Amino acid sequence: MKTAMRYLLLGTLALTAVLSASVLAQSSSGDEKLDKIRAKWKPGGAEMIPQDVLTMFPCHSEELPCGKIAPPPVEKVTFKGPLEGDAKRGEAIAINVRYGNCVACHSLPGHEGGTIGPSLSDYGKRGMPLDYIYQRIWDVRVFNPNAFMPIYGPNRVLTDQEIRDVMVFITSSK
Amino acid sequence: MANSIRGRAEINADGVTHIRLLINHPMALERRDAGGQVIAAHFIEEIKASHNNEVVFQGLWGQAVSQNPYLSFQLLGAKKGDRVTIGWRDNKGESDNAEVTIS
Amino acid sequence: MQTHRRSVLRALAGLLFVRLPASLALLAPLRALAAWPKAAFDASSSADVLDQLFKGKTVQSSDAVQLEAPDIAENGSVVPVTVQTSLKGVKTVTVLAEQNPRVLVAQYSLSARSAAPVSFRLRLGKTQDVVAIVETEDGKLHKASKNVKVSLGGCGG
Amino acid sequence: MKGALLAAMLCVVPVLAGAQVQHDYLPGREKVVPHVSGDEQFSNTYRYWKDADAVRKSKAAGLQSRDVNFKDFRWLEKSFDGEAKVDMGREVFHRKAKNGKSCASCHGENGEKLKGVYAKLPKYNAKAGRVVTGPTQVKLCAKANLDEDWPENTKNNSLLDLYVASLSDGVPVAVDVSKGPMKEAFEKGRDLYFRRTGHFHFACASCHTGVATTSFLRGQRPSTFFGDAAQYPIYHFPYRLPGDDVEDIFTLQHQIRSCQMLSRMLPGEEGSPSMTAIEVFLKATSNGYPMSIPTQQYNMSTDYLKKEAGN
Repeated sequence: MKTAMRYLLLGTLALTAVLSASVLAQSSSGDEKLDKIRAKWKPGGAEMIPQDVLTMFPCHSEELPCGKIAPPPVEKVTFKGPLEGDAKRGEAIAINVRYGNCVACHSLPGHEGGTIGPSLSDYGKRGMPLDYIYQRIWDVRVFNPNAFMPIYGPNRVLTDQEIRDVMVFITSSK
Repeated sequence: MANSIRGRAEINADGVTHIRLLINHPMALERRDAGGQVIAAHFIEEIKASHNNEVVFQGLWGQAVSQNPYLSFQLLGAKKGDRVTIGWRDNKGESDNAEVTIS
Repeated sequence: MQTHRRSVLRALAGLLFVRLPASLALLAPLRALAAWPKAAFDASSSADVLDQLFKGKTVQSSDAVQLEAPDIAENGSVVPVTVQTSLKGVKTVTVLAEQNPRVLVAQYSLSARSAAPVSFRLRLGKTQDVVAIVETEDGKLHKASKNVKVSLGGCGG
Repeated sequence: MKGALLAAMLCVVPVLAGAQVQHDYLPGREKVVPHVSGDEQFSNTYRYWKDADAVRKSKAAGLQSRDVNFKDFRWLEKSFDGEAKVDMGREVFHRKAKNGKSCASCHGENGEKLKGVYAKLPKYNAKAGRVVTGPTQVKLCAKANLDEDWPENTKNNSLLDLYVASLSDGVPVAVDVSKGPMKEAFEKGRDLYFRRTGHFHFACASCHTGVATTSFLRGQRPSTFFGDAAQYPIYHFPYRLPGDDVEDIFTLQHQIRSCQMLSRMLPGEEGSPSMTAIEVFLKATSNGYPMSIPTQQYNMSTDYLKKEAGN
């Protein structure tokens, strides 16, 4: 009974989150989903992502409403230049386990990381087009639907500016 | 801190006793709380093993020894059924001791 | 400075002795047991620790001492370490973690009735050299060291 | 510019009431069979670690390195710390309840009647009308026969769970998923394992299959899921989940929840149908692999170093 109540509560939370995201219009960044997440959680700190943020996304459940949330649609984006950002901030985002955590799978300039993804230590030398990098971070499924990489854009893991900061950082290596 | 020591002492064919100890202790590092106040460390400073009223082994520990410490060493000149006394004392003056029978 | 430190030590040793619980004090101390050397445990450099414990005697690297520890520690808060030696007449075994805020980790005193290998687990703040120093009856100091990489988990576990 | 871009990208998560949702899956789930040898279709490292002998031989032949062997010696060596917990579990097993009975009253002085039982869990429990895991079985049994409240994730439950599991040490895992509710649970668990969820849009399989298991995740090497469950409940120090009092014993349910939390998925409820299904899937894909209890999560002794180096 207690469990059922909890599911109900979680479900209501998820539903409210979803409904309000579609109904409410105004917020500080102009992006309700992002505002909703960031209002409840500040990434990069000691706190782990809270449960009421996680119920906004599909979950491992046949019982909870979040188990019936469809995956976020693939988002094709275009990058508008110029690339401006803070490499220091980008680095902090990329190496923090509760932020971008790029380093879990990639080696980065100045940081030995995982080997699941390709090393980005000398990424700046490769001269990859910025719109390609931007799309890859925003939603990698455009290139490979089965890629292991998180979808930073559609799920608002990172903001547009945060992605730019990370781009400045990884392309800074010469 | 009663019953904090779990130990095993096994003698082999060459008469060497292998002693393994596990002690239930927080071994807390000195740290600061959210308000910047220092929270004192709490750790075992000394551990001793005696056999036949003779101290045969002594360990002096600092804060870097892991929580719930593990220690193993070898004892010579003992026989099966003998008892080894283990005792520890921490920086707050707490202590415990226990006997381990050689098997 | 040295004298001052030693007198502090002596005073501390006195305090510690008083604090010894009866159960421990009853054990007959056959060998001269060392008191807990506060200054050495508080020292933040290897040189200071060696100065405190061995009065600056020279330390020689030796193949007769083996320090076993993992190349990569999966968890810096429990790093298993074993010190083994083929040397005879071992008096003490000392373990240092050179990059920890407090360098001295542990010192073990052996008698004629106890022997290496000595195993225990320690905390490493970051990737660094762990050093074992074996002191023999003749007063010589023999050293072995091993670099232990403290790995960071990809998912923070 | 930025406003327009964001507006274009603004997506609303649709909830389709009643309708079947099309989930995202990583490829490969149809290849999974309920046996440890199924790993040949994935990381294909099973031959190196299929038993202690295989590990030793491949080491001696220089075939095996840490690059391919993630079922290394810590999985095969008994944990000294874990044994202390097993001893504590044995004490709980013999502790008399108010009605004068203990676990030993029915299960035998040394748990003789429970030998090999844990290797077959999770199992369909007709009385409860559902598939139950080890800790849930402990809870139900303690309530029915001793009138003790020992729910999952509490000290006595975890200690007993570990003790009972230790009675199956060395027994090959044998979870029957050939029919009925167990078959359903296995298939559901397999689906969930490969389904992408959460903030990162990850599946369990993102890290714990094929490519990832032979690569580094920063300093860690993710394991293939085949064979893993044979080591659970595991001694896991010094990590525990918030709110638990479990004596550093990590059950499979803990492990799943811990993975979910760290990879930004909603952690499931202990014993819920979905979490049980994932456990059934993990345990059944260890079928044929010997249970090793108690073992530990981290290398906590240097014994394994010698064994890796030589013989």
